Amino acid sequence: MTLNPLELIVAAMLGVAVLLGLLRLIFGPTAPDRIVSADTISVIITAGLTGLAAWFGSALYLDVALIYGILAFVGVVALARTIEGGRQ
Amino acid sequence: MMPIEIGAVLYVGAIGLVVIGIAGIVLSHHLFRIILALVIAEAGANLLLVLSGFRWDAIAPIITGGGATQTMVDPVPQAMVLTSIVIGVGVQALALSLTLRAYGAYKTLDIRELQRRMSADLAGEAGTPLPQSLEEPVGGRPLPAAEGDGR
Amino acid sequence: MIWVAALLVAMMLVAAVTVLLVRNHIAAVAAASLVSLLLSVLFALLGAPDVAMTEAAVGAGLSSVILALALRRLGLGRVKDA
Amino acid sequence: MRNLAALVFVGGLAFLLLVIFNQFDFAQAPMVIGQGILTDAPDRVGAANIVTAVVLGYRGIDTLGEISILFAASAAAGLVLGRRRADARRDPPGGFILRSGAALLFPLMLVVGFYIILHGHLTPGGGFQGGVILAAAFFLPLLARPETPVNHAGLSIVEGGAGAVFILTGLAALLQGGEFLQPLLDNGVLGELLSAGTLPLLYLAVGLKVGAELAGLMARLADVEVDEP
Repeated sequence: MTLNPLELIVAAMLGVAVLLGLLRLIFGPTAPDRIVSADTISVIITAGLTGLAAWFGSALYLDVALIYGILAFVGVVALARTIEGGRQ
Repeated sequence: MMPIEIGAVLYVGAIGLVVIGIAGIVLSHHLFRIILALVIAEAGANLLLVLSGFRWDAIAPIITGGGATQTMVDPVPQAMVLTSIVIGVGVQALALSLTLRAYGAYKTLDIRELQRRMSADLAGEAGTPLPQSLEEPVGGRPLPAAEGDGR
Repeated sequence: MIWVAALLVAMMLVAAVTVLLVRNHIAAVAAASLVSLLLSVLFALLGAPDVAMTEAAVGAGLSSVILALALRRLGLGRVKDA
Repeated sequence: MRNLAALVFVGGLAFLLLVIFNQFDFAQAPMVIGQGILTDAPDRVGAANIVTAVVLGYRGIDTLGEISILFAASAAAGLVLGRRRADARRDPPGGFILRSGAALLFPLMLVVGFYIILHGHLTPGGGFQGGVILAAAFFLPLLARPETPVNHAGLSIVEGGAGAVFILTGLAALLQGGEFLQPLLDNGVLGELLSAGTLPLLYLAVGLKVGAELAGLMARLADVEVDEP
């Protein structure tokens, strides 16, 4: 299982993007920063899962990406509502 | 050469998650943080189980179209992990609801403070004197006399 | 594949340590959901799409919803000034 | 002192686990039962997803135990959390984007949830994942508009009915002279939607039960009142 150059570029870009998001998650000064970074990372990872499906040549992994996208949205909305409730 | 390396990496990841989770459970003093650490330890254990069924050059255990029989990974640990994850979230919800009730009753989530107030409450309810604290100022271990009395 | 797996494992461990060390509880929940997300990619990589889907649904979605609701009820969710 | 002891314990645990797993050859574990199931399952159970065949066919009674545990956990959490008072303060409704987004996403999430449940024997997914999506679908409007009434009685009826269907399917297999929860009906053609006997029916029951339990649990958790400090 080796990567051709195009896949290598895609994997590197996704990896760097997730790393940058992770930096914001660790060092982000406020809680909203960290939640937004978690949301960003979840979107990037959804893209990574579709890339994984292309790499394996199997459409089975697209279902995983679908579920991932939907439920990460719900989770982030719940976290955002929590912060919003605390500000009143 | 290659299989050994990647196996080591994955095992270090799984065992690292378990160890970080257990360290969090033991070292934290906040109930909510303890529940989060429990979630992490559980995730590590699940990864360890899935790793035990992994094989090289094997595909996911789902037959697609062609019917050409390729080697597949072991489906039994995957079914077990499926069960384990869903039960884990039930346990987590139960623990959180108990935490909510404890906070409603004692207005704190620090486990030392919680234990102190709870034992004071119990002693007051039963009419017995307050049990001595097991935390000793020096030496770090309870006196033998403190074991028997109290509770 | 080894580099992908190593990167995922490293980020997962960093996020797990972040859960325990970060002071804000909301951030801890976000980091815990990130651990679940990365773990589910690892499951997909290991040929377990069923488990990956369950971990994504439960760990990333449901678990963080439940934890966020509990945080809100505990009154720990309020935002400190920037 | 206590922290030091704990750290020593944790380090020892890590060392022990690493040493134990160093003894195993990675990815070379003997697959006695797994290999047998892999060769046996497509003909005998008829599910293209072998994990589904294991969960519902070979270990069906374990799945019954699992949904019982989930039921016990959700019932205990509901008991501990209790009901809210009628005059308790409610959360303010969400903003416009969240409200219209929730209304837009609700039917889509229902479709995706039932797709995941009903295709559980063909593609990855199944009752548990689809049930979680159904629960999230029913919870999203509650997140946008906290004053939405929650029909806990209806949820209980769905949950109890789904559990009854699961057990009755097992008993039907018993009546036909088989084992408890043995898959009934014809296996059909491998890879078609109506195949694998009673497995889709069982997964539908599991999905509805899990969805109803988790939706009720989240609604109660969103409803519980704790005095703000």
